[in-house]
Amino acid sequence: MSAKPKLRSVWVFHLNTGACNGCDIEILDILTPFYDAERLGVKLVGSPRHAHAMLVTGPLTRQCYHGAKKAIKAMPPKPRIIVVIGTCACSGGIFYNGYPIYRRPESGREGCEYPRRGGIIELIEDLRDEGEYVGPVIYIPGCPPRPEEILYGIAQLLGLVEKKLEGEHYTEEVGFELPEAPINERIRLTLREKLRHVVGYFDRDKILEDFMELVKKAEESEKPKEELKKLIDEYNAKIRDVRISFCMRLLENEYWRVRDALSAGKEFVYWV
Amino acid sequence: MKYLEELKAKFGERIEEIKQLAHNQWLITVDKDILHEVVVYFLKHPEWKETQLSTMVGTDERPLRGKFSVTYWLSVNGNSDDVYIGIKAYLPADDPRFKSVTPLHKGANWYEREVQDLLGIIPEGHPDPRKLVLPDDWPSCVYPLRKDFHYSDSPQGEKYYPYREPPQGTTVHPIGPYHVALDEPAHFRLYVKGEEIIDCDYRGFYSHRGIEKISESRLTYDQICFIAERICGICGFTHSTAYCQAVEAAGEIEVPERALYIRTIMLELERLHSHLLWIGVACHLTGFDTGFMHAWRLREHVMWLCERLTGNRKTYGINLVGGVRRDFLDYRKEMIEDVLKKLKSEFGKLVDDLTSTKTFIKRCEGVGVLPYKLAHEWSVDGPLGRGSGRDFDVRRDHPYAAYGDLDFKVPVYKEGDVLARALVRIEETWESIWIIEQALDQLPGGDILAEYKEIPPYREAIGTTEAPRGENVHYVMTGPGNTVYRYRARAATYNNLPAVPDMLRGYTIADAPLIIASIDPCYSCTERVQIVDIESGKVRILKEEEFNKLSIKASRRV
Amino acid sequence: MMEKIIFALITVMIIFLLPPLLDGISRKVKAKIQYRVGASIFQTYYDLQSLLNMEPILPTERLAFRIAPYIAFASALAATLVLPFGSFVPVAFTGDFFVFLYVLAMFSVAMMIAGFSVNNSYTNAGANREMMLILSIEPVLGVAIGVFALNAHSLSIGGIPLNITFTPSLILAYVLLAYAVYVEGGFIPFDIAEAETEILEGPLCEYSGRLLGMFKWAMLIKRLALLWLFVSFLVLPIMKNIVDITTFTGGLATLVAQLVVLFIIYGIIAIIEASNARLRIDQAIRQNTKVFFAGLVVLLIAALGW
Amino acid sequence: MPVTLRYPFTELEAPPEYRGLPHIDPKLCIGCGACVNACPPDAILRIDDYDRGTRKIVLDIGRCIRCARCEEVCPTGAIRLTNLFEAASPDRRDHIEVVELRLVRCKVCGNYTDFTERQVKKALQILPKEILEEEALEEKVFICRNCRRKGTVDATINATKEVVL
Amino acid sequence: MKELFTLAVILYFASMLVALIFKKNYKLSISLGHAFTALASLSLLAFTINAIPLALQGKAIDIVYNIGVAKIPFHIDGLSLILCFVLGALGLATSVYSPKYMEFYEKLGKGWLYIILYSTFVLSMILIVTVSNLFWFLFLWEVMTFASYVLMIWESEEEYVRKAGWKYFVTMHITSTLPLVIAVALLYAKVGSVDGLNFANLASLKLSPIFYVLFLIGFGSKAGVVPIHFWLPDAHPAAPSNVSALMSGVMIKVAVYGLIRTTCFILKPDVTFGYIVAVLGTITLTVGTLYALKQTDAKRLLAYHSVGQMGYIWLGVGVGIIFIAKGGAYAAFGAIALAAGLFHLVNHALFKGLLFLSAGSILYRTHSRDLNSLGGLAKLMPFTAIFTLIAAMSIAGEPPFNGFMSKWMIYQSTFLSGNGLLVFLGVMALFISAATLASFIKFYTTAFGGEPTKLTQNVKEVSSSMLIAKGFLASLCLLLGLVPALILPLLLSPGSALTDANLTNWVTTKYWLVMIKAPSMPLNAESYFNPLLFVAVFGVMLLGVFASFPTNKKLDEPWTTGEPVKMENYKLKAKHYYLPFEEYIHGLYHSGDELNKFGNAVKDALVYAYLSVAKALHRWAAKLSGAVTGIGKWYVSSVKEVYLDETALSPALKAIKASAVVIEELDSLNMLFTVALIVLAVILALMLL
Repeated sequence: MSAKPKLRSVWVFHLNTGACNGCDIEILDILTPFYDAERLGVKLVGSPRHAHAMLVTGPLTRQCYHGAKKAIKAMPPKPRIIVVIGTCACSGGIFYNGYPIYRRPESGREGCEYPRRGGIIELIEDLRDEGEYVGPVIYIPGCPPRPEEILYGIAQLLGLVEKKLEGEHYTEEVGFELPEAPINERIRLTLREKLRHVVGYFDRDKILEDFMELVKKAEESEKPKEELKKLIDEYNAKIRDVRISFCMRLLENEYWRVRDALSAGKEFVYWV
Repeated sequence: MKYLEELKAKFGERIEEIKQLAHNQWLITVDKDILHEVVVYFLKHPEWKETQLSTMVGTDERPLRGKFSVTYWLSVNGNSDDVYIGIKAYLPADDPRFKSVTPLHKGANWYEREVQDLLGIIPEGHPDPRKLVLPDDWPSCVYPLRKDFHYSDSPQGEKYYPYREPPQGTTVHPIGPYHVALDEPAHFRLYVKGEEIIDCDYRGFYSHRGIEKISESRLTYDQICFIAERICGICGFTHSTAYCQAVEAAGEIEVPERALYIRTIMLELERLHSHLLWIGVACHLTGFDTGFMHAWRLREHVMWLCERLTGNRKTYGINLVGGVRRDFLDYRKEMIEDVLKKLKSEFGKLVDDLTSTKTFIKRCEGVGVLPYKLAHEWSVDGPLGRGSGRDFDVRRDHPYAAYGDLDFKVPVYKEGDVLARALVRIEETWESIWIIEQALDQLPGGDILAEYKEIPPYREAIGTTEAPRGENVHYVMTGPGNTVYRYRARAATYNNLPAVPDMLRGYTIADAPLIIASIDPCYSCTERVQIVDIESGKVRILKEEEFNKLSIKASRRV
Repeated sequence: MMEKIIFALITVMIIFLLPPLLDGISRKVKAKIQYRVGASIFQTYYDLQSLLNMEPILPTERLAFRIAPYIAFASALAATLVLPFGSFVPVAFTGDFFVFLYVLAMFSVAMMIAGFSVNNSYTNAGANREMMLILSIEPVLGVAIGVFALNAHSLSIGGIPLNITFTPSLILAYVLLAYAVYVEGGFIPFDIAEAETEILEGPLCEYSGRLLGMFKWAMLIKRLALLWLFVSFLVLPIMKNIVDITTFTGGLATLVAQLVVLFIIYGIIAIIEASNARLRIDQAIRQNTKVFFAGLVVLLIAALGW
Repeated sequence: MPVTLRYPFTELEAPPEYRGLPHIDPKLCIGCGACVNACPPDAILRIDDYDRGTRKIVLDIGRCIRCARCEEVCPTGAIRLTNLFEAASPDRRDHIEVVELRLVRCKVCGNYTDFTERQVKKALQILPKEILEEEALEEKVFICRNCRRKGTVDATINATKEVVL
Repeated sequence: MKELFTLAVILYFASMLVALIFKKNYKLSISLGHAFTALASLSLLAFTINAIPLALQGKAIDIVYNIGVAKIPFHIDGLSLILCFVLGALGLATSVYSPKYMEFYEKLGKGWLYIILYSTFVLSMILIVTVSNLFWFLFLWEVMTFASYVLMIWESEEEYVRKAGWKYFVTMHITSTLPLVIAVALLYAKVGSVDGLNFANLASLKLSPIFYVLFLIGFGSKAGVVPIHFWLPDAHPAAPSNVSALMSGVMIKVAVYGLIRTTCFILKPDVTFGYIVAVLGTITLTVGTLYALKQTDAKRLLAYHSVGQMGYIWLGVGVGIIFIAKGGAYAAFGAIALAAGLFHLVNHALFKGLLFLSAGSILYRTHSRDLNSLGGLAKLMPFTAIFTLIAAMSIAGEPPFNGFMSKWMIYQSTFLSGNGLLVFLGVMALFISAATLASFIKFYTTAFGGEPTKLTQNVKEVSSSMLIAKGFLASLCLLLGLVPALILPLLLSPGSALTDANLTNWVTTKYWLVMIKAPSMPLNAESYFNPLLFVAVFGVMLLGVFASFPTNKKLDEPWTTGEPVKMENYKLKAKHYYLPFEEYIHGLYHSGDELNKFGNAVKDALVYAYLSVAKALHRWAAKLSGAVTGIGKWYVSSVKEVYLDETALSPALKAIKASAVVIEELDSLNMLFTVALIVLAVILALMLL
């Protein structure tokens, strides 16, 4: 953090190659008071001639390709840094193989290669083939990346921070664990799916966990149904959130319903 | 619909079919020779003052019926009736032509060029039949939205430039695609005399990413929500909402009320940050960076709020067909209230600052005037239309989500200049805050995501929302096997952009960025994309002749 | 002699190194107004250093385009050299106001010729605007000089401030001069020629690397020259009553006073810049003309001897 | 009164609700490929190598649009969107996360099947014990599709497949 | 010394002779003719340089030519020498330049006639500025007008040239010759003899103020002072460029000479008159230059600038007259102001001549003077570009060129005058200086900047003789700017002749320094400028930065924001330069146009009247020549084509007759010609009476 920056002044030109605007707005956002990229010496300039670096967004549509090429060629011969912002520019994003997206013939349009191809790298490789110098490239994925993430990328470029991510390759050696839930896995999955419709995928796991905790406690007692009801009342009184209380009640009903159905031996299959 | 009777009386048998698609959507099938007459009949109907050409959809229905079809969708605004009318005509597969509406109504210009580009349906008598959507190096006679075109093919053609010769004695002043005042690529070719703009040519669709095709082939219903959101990075949520509404209408899915309210709140939050963004950008373009910084500083609070509510600052990703993916727990509601409180006090200050900066007002006043008549002819939308005296708002005229239960004003100004548009946006910001407060108070309980079994194939519907820039219209024709048969997204800017040359004419190149920005353009919205299906895995690049042959053969087969 | 050398050294420092610092301070002030931390006050040095190390890319073979930055730089420097730093004038090839103005104008001439010698409607528009701005501000400047000349019976930069008598018209002439200096300096709302969001920094649009660095530096020096002129006019008449300017310490004190006033004025300018939008060229011309006509009234007052 | 955040000169954590970088927990992943099917931008790949008998689930953060559909459909909660966001890197390979799992070798023909050992384990966990005895299942589960088609069609195994996929 | 002057005169006559001898060969006649005129100019220059020391001592050279019927007296003092210098320098440059340039007009033929007219034109001007008898002055004045008229309509098959010719000729006769004739007639009535019209004699008379008015109108209209400037922008561009250079460079200066000569030396300097001259000058410079701002025709632009720059000269002269007339402490200041005006006169001759020659070079190579369609010539004609740039910077008044020095002196003389009105005039001059800069940046960059256009892509640099001529003028521009002291003493001499003040206290003209003091100026507050030191400092810094920051030459096409634009369409058109500013002051242009319309109506009426008179005279002449009709007819039938210019050189009667015969074809031109002859005859008659 205290490292002396390699570059103290980075003038950037913003090159949108068909992005949805999200990344572009975030680029503007890093200039605003909360992020203030000017601290790092970043300045958004109006002409590629002034730029040290090109901030590229977008999946590189064919219509943009020619202009983007011109823009990079219009930069001073060095350093020509390319800052690739957003998933689209990194790899084509969700649009990666639509018909208007530019891909080098050798990149193909579909396939299982990884890292996934697409985005601005296609243009950079074309330029390098033509003998144009293109400087270092830094990728900042995200859809869109948070302003902090862009700042982080730029700080990395300036040598202020180190990169944190490493490619990972896990094999079976890491071991496998099949988490054991306190309740029957099938019931859990059913409840989980039900919760998705009530509070959504994000909050469901936490609520379900709490619920299972209570169920586990309740199952240990003699009258699980009454016990569970009591526990849930206590829990709701503590958490004081209308929605979570609602879910708990719902889960309680569902739990008993599914469990009864299961134990009655009825065919019960859930699907994702 | 009493007007249908009138219509029947007028055109008689040539009206082939009238059916109701959803509670407010009617589809009228007519003979292709009277298509333009019927469209203009509605557009110029004296009792429907603000009737608007909402969208136009061309569909390759050859696998179904052996025909192409075009449908003009009109929205009837400013009237107590909440009606959308689709006027459809089938065109023969071997000779898909129809009479162009553009000579009678300018607003149809782009729609017709688009179907010509993407489907090879030719609008006869179109005044400007240049290529609109496809890349300049796209081969002719290859129509990507036809069903025999594979979505990931990308045939190479010869690069050419479609620009008009500049008028005698003028200089070309190109703005874009890479101009600092444009966040997105778009090419305004201004023909100038010194500083004064004489004429303007526009080449957009740099951000054409083929979303519609991708959606029709690679993606499933739920996945399309996410690509619809990425139509635009600012108003993406209105797009995904409009898409979901279209599918929900087509599939007759009942959306839980709580989901509707959550959508409403998010839509208004989006409007808040979008309008604050616009105010900032307008300041930035006139060199008033302090205004830019303060507007965006306020906006940042909304962005943070959205991040905490949905998990992302702008691509909220919480819409699914049938509802939303995240709930508003109580602490989230409190966060919204806090942010609103902050906004209310600081936004007032910001507006005061802006209006007391004389140089800024001077730059906005009397610039880029779009008179009411032109606004109507171009069918412009949203704050642009309201700044020119058009009194409409999808939220009020065709209530969706929870807007029917909420109370709000629709600001309208008659001046039609940049300042009027700014004032409309400022007032809308206040209204949005008010709407969110109401919605929070009334937030009902229950589920947030509907459960549905299957969406029946080949049903049509449209979904509309009022984006910060105007009306978004998404048309969906459902298809078999969890995919969409035809998806058509129309963003507000699609209607607004063609009017820009009229607004630019006579002003100076110093005003140009501001005028262009004053419609709050969103090129990526306008230019969408089309995609959807994964596995084939092999690279297919065909020579042009080969491809042309192929498509000809294919059309013969169908 | 020693004193001269000391002054010369200080002067060289001021001319070369102060302008970027002033710009840095101005940026800092603006950042504070915008609730930002802002760049370090040395940021402009970093910018210039990195630009000057960069190889440029040229859009045209025109020699005029290539040497314009050098001419601009040399003229901005040359103009600065005739200003009084304390009592020290670095190279007194002239003491005259008009020579100063015309030498400074060579900066703009270089910029305009460069802007016009590329086929690019952005640089052309920028050069065009620059010229129109000069056209509209020149009469205002002329009136200000006229009042000073009427008052002090001199056109010498050193002579005017030492020989003026304070009259109402003179105060108004200061206002006119301040306005003219502000406009010529190209500060917002008069940065019309280098408007970034409209015409991509106008004449500088096609410059890159080293050449751009030269131009930016030259522009900052030009601003310093203009402001220093104004500051001298402001400070010298006051200081001459307090200290004996011709002595070493007196000169030094005056120089310090000049610097202090310069910093204050730069700060004020930063605040004005931060709270204004850019004008359109026609609005600027209109406004400058209004000021000119007001100036004529001042001239009339001065001619009547008030 | 600048409001500027100290970042990047300090650490900063995104809010817990943030949908940040996706991460596959290699201990939990069973290689079922539900996420692969759900992923709109095809950021997650399933690459089966029948020669070496491995299945690679490849996650490319540089292609991910952070929609969290994978998290929503993952049956084991292995893939999750963390609230980390600092993914910038000069090398695209840093954005790749690969989980390489063993495929089941068919007990009949000896070829590799198109499901992983972990998938089988998970299936066995879900399947109600009442329905089939474990031993019988174990025998039949480790058989590839071809061989199975040749042999008697076992309804329960079909059910297994359905459950897993 | 006198011999040198005589030699020059003889050489001019010799050139006519040579041209006549080699009449058949266009090229040869022109080359030889110009060789002689070049020699003549050289000898004139030599004479000037030799005569300067004398003039500085306040002495004059008196020469008398006895041509039989009359004696023509010449009196050459400092004022005359200034003009002689200009004539010598510019004459030399055009003589070197023309042989090549006139190839452009080869298809028109008649090289010999051109040489004769050229020599007549230049010689008449030399004699005008040296002759010391008002009668001969007037006679030569008419000869000059006539010669310049015929040269001007050299391309008379062009409609616009003929129109401009008319306008010029009629205007000159009515507004310039007529007042002068009246003035001379009045004076003649007073003195009673041709010899009595000698300047020295006239100066001793006490004359009424009416003469100020007559001379002001007479010389003002020739000098193109507003409001009688309208002929000038039409006339100068119509002529071949070398002639334009002479017309703009010298001919209109001769009018200034006439003004100073008559109103300061014959009449007494007068304060009110000075104010009138200064205000007229300011109006002229404002109107002329602001109109020039709008022009896109290269030569028309230059012609409008001639109007504008004449305003500067008049402003300087006017201020000079005011203060010389005031006398006392201000007398010396007045002399400086007069010198400033005269300095600008010299400078304007040099750079405007150079500019016209450059415009001629462009025309010669591209056959176009439309700035809208030119471009990129700097690459193709590098030397022309550099010389044009020097001239443009000179006229725009950028240091260290000569234009700056004279403008600077004019500013000094206005701003330091302590007079509110004059300061205001100075402010206007300063403003217009910026407008001049604007205009010449446009001139230079549209023609030379940018990339070559369709029109210019195959252009080559002009031949070396043309370049030498331009280089000569360019180096003079630079030299006089760097070392103004070379000429300043001479420029100050008319002023010191008019005043008794000792100028050494007020102006220092060392080689390296010009320092000016004004009355009531405090100590140590003098205005001074040291051009050499400036150039040294500037040059050192320029080379310094150039050496410390060298650049490579990596090329790219201009940045078009991504989409290609044809280079031709990507450049501001000349007509769109400064459009918002022009729109802002369109009120001026508009009222100017209205006035112009009104003026045109008046002019048309005058022309009509003039032509009616001319026709009548013409008929009268035709009757008179009835006796020689036969000869005329024979002449016409034996010579296939009869042109006006050919007839011009036949004996008068024959010419009248011949024109009578071809009246159907060349109606108006011949009438004008007749009038010219008749005016001359009237002048002669008046004198002889």
